[in-house]
Amino acid sequence: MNLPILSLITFTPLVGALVLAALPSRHEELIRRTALGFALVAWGLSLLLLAAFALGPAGFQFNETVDWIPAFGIQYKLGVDGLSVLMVVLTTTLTWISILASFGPIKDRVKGYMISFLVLEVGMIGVFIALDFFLFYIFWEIVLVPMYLIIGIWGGSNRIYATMKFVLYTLVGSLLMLVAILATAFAFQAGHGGSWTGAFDYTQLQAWSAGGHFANDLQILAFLALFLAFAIKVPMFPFHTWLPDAHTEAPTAGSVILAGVLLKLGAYGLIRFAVPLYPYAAHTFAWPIIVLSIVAIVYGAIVSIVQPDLKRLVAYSSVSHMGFVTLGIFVFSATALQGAVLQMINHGLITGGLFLLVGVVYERTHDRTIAKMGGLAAAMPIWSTVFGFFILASAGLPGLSGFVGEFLVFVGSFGVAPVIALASIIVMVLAATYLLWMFQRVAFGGLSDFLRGLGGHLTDMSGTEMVTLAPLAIGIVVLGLFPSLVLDLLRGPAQSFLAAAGVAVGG
Amino acid sequence: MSGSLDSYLVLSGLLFAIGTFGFLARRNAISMLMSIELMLNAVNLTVVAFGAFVPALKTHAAVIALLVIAVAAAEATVGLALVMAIYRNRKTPLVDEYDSMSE
Amino acid sequence: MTYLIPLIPLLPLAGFVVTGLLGRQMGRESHQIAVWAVAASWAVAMVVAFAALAHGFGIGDGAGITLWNWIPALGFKAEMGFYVDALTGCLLIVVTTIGMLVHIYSIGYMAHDPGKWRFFAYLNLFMFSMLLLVLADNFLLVFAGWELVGLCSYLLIGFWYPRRSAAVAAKKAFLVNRIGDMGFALAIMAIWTQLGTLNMQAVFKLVEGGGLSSTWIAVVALLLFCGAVGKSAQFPLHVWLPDAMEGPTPVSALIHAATMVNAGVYLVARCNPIFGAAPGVMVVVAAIGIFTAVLAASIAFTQTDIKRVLAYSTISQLGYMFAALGVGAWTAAIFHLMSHGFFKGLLFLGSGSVIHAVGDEQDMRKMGGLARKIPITYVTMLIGSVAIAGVPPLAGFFSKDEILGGAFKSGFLWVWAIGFVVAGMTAFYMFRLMGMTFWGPSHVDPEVEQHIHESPTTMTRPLILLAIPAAALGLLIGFPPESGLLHQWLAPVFEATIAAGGRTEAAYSFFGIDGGLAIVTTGLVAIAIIAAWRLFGVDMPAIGLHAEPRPDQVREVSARRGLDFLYRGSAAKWWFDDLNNLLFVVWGGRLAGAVWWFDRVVIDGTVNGVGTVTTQAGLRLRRVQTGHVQNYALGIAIGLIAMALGYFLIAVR
Amino acid sequence: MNWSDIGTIAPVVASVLVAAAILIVDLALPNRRQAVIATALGGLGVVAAVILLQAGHAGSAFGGAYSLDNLTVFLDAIFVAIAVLTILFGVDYIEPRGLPIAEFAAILVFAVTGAMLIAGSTDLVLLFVALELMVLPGYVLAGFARRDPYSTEGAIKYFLLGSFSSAILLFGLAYVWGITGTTRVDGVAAALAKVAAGGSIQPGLAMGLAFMSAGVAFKMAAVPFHYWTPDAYQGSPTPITAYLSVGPKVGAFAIALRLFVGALGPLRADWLPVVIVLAAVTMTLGNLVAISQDNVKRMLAYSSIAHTGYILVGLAAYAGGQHSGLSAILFYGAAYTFMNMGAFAVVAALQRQPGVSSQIATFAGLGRRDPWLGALMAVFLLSLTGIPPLAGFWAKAYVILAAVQAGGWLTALAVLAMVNAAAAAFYYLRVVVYMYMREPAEELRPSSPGLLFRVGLGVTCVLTVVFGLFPAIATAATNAAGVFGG
Repeated sequence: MNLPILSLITFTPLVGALVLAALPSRHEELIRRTALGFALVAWGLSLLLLAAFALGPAGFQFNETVDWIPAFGIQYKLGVDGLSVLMVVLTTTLTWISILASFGPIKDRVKGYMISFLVLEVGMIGVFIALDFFLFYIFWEIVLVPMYLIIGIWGGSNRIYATMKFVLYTLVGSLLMLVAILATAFAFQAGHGGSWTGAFDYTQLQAWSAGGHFANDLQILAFLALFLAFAIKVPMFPFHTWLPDAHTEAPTAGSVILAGVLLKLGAYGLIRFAVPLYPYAAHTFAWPIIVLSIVAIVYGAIVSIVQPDLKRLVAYSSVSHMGFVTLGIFVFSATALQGAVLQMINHGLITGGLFLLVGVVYERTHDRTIAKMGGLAAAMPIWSTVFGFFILASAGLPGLSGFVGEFLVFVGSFGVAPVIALASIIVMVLAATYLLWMFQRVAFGGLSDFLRGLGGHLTDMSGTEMVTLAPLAIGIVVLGLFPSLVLDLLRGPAQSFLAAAGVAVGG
Repeated sequence: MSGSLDSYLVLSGLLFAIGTFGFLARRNAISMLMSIELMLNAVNLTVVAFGAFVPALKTHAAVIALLVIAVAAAEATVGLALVMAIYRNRKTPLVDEYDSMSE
Repeated sequence: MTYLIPLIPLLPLAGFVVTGLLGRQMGRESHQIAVWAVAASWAVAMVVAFAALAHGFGIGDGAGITLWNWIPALGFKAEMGFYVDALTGCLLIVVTTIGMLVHIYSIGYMAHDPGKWRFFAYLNLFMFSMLLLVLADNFLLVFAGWELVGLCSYLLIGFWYPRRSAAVAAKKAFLVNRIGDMGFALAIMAIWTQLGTLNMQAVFKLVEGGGLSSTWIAVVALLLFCGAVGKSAQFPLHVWLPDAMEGPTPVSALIHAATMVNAGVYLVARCNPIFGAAPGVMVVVAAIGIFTAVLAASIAFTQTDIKRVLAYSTISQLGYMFAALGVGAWTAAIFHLMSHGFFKGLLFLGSGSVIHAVGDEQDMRKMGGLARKIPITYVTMLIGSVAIAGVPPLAGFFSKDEILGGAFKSGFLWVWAIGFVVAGMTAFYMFRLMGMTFWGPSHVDPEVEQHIHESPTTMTRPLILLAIPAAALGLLIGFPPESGLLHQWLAPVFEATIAAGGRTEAAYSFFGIDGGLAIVTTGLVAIAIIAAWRLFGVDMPAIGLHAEPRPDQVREVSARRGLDFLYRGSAAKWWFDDLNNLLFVVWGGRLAGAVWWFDRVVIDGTVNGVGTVTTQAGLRLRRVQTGHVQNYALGIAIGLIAMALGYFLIAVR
Repeated sequence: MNWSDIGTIAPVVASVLVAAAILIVDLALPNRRQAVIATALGGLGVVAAVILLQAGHAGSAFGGAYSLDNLTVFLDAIFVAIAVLTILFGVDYIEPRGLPIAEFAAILVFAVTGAMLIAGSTDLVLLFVALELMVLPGYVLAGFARRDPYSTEGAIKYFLLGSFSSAILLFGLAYVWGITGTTRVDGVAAALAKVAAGGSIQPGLAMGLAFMSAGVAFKMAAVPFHYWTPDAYQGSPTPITAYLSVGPKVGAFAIALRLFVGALGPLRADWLPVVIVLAAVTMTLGNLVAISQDNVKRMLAYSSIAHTGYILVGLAAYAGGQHSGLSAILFYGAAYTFMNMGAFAVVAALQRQPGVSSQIATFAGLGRRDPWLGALMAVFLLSLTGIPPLAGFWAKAYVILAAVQAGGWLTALAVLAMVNAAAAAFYYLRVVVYMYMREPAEELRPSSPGLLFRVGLGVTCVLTVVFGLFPAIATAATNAAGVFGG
């Protein structure tokens, strides 16, 4: 199969963005549909990729390599393993859902919005499939700008503060990561008699690292820089405070993508680069990171309890849920890693859905204050049912996907050290507390005065809104019952992750 | 000491320092311009002194000094023109009153 | 035969899906599919249970079926599989029978509720979850069912969600259950990491084969028991069950009396090889159980809400069962589980009928003299009360007797002693309930009084059908004591554990210790019943019993020195709710608030502080740019000097 | 002097002729601005052609005082590009304000001639003269709007401080000449190699080095010699600011390359600490102060100081032993030229109507009012921030790579540079915030710049993007140009 399907997936949205740029901005409906069309094409291509992906062999598939800057051995190199494929599909799915979900809410500067979204998609997909360290970094940074605009232009009242915080925070991390990337490549080059060939090539770097060729102090420094960048993106406690602000101010679809994909970039970076390239450092810092993860899990949940704003609550819950991901990565257990990746996908589906649902209410009430809500179960029964479903999924109800991911992380960590599971399992109660209490205040009881004042505006979910949520809900159920769909894809990546991480243990 | 290269260098150094001091202390743009001229002349003295005491530099020194004089003249021309221009706008040659842009 | 097993849970699941999607459109007939689905499930379950109890028909001592590999992770495996043996069979009977009857009962009970379709959908979901729990062949799947029944409980307690108390109670139930579930979850992790399998039969074999160190056995047993404590509302996690009475009464009957709350008992009984190998934990189980029994019974003394009395009674009876498990009387526990399921289901449904009759009034102080107005309800509830009180030869007598006898004979004299007292207390509060509700003068609102009528047949028939096992189950499967049908059925399940325990019990001797204990207990029960009659009245003309209630004497007794404290404590439910409120709502809320403050002020404050410091530094530094050329020149001169100094330093290096 | 010498210095000669031609055309055809502009652009086209013809050739003139090598060609090309762009951007601004376009163009070309002369200078005296030829027209340009008090004020400050620093530089040059006994760059290097081998630097040489360093630092606007920059940039007519921000800066780095790398190369271990400190202080102060600016021109002035700091990292990397630092400097210079001129050009476009200020509020709502202009500005600002895949990103990446390769303190410097870059994002993006996320206080008409202006903007934008997507295009040239001297 010589079709450069990865490039196709990556740049289909870019073509879409260019087409949109050429359309006159007054044809808003046309712009919306065109954007959705391109996003759907990218989605379809990614499903094709998923279908064509061969489960058996380890390593990367659909590789594409073109020399880009030969002087430094920088390549345009793409390739996917099971992990990447899953992330790409998650990205393309959430993108079209987000675009569709923006049809109603976004009425101003539609063209710019849709272009931003498509460019964002390019960056996100690129991060997941880049096999050149430098290319990865470039896609990583590309993601930043459209999200900056999406929050800053189409966001809420405090959007500028939020978007600046988001960008600056992320930039601090990513620029230091650049230094680390260059230092790593240079170490490789120095070890290869000054030849830059392969100095940014992931597979070669990884092989070099596996040979134990990266000096320990380089590993420590580079790992710290990468970790900072990724930890900010995940976000890990205590680098998380940009997230509630960004989520609160972002438009609904922005929040969906932010939670659904952007946070995954950090986790992906940890799995793909930080640990396999610097196993010694990863092991050195494993315990502090595990502790931070546990803190994030519990802390995020506790803070969620008292949030007055729906979106802020979901944002803090993300901190808690993503704690499982980092935990699952750094206990170095195949079970936990698979759980962590599953949790990444679950979090994308569940939190994405929750943000969409909050958006549905916000569309009608222009408010997200929990205290002003109440009695929506009677006023918007379908919405409440769906909301309840996602809340239960978020609370980790067995049979839904969230449970499997969290449980695998728990089991994996328990196998490493029971104390980890012991310290973090309290989240089972805390998560149920903040979620159910929120649900009670929003959906149960009599219709609040504020909502009553809105009168007929409080209509139940529209067909479009249901269409945006349906794939997520289906995904949650299917992955809850048949997690093997994901787990089988992750066998190879998990094994190579452990093999890469294991080197330092032995040597 | 006298008659040595070092004494000339010290002299030119002093001259340069005086020029610098003048540049720092004077408020009048013209005076500052003159201070710069003094500094350039100090350089010229240095150059000539080197030329006088180091045989290998003899021919070079004269050329350099000439060039410096030429540059100084050009500088003075441009400088005076600018002083004229701003004097028209501000009606004062005192540079500490040219502070509409700061921070 | 095993192919039938998946049908049992799947039929209600299908019912749930169909009713959930289409119920709204089905209007008045929205119960049809749900009820038929459960009825079909019941029919299949009966076949399977029969096969299991007969130890034949392709099931033998236990057989399973695996549907698919649920979680095939690297280093972890859990399958979607079912397993049926005699123990499962017993529970299948209880769950599907009562479940079906409650479904039928609800047709009438919920007839006029606009959310009827929702109700039936939830009920079906519950049936699925409960059956999943019972049938699951591995711990993770049990846990899944475990959580799902909790969810259904949540949904059904909060069924009338516009009522705030219902919403709060629902949430409370879910959260308190989750506390226990943490233990369960940890137990599963421990089992997996120690044994590498979650299949229960495999685990038991490994444990019996010594595959698990005694420390880990104790840890696992204790953690499993945590889960059981939550689900079965044992001290200290008992607080959710009384509040759960906010749900519609059929829910209370089905979930919070007959089935779900028994899950903890089932779990411990199922894990008898593990618990049996952890004698220390067994003592804990017995202690928690019997303490809960007396605690809940003492609270039931003073409650005025008819459903709450029954709720505390349920807690108390569950305590009995745990005491039975703790002393190693496994079969007795299951026996009591079954008999209790039937008579408590009956009592709840009966109370529902009462509440229905008096216009949704639950306060017993506003009832009285209903015996003649709702005779069927009255008679069936009387049977239930007699049964639970432990009057021979009804079901409760046999099962309770086996528990007390087991405790006594296995040397747990203290368990027996407390259990003995609780038997008396149970009889007393049940007849207090009967007296306040059915006998004596009417305190019903006169306006409501005119409309009191017996419930429709869909409601009364289940009452009658439940009254039969409540009365006869003991004789049917529990007689002769300790060697009845039930013992024969369950023998393969528990025999290995009992044998491993090394305790050989003397055979049942009617004319020996066992008979003596039974007579003593029955005597106490009789005294308690008579005391209740004298205080709260009785009116059974058929057997010539009549006594007027004497509220003044009740008041006098409760105000007596020494008793007043007990009375207040009982009425205040021993202040558990207040303590929990203080600990978790008030202090927990404050803690969460403090953490959030920390997040905003310290963590985010640091982040913003970096920004502020940077900006402030810029604002200070920009003042250097004064606009005056002299200052600039001075700056350059200073820079020059600094640079010269730097070079000199380098030069002399 | 002979004909081959003339051939070697042909670009300089050509551009002097262009300047003269502009003046002659203006005299001959008064009030025919098209003719002037055509002459200027055509002439510069010829110059560019001459430069390109020289590409790949090497040689020297005037007995070694002037060298033609890859570096010369590369820098000459940049300088011509700067001149062309300045004229393209200048017309729309100069014309409405009634300023003489021919003089503007002629002075500019003279200045650029000086810069080009610097590029090829391998003699200390020639270097100084060339520098003066570059900066003197610069002073005039800064005060070009002679009725504008800001312009003249900025010019006089620039002039006074510039002359002061020239004198300092010259003093340093004199000492170095006196001690090494030669003005030829290679000769100085040879003499200093002995000093370096000997191990100690005599005080006179140290003083010479200090004065030279200070002089060059002033020209490149390194802290603490940067004071002239904000005032001169803010006061000057905006297209001229655009020129000032890149022309003299690249020129100053050309001096640094010829002087510090060519002549003082043997002593690089000695001046390395100075450059490190200078770079660190420069980028930090530039960024910190830029954060609090409300005037975009002034903000860009401070940002240019910060960029000086980043470029100095490349120089430090060279001194730290990494030759790639030099090509990094050159790439940075090229990238910076286009993105920074582009940014100033957008400011100039907004100020096409006299009276429009360069306050940041002017940018409010630009994204809606003038989508293309806004988008272009966003591209330039993002490039200045260092967001891939734009030219500014690679500029930083190369510099950082060189520093990381050098290791030691330079790694710390690289980290500091990146922290600075993150902080810099704040003020660059602040402009984006105004353009896209705030509504304007008063409704301004869209500025519709002329054709030349648009061409200029297009070129800068395309180059910013193309250098970003395919940096290899430029790296070939910078790598070649980075190999010279010692």
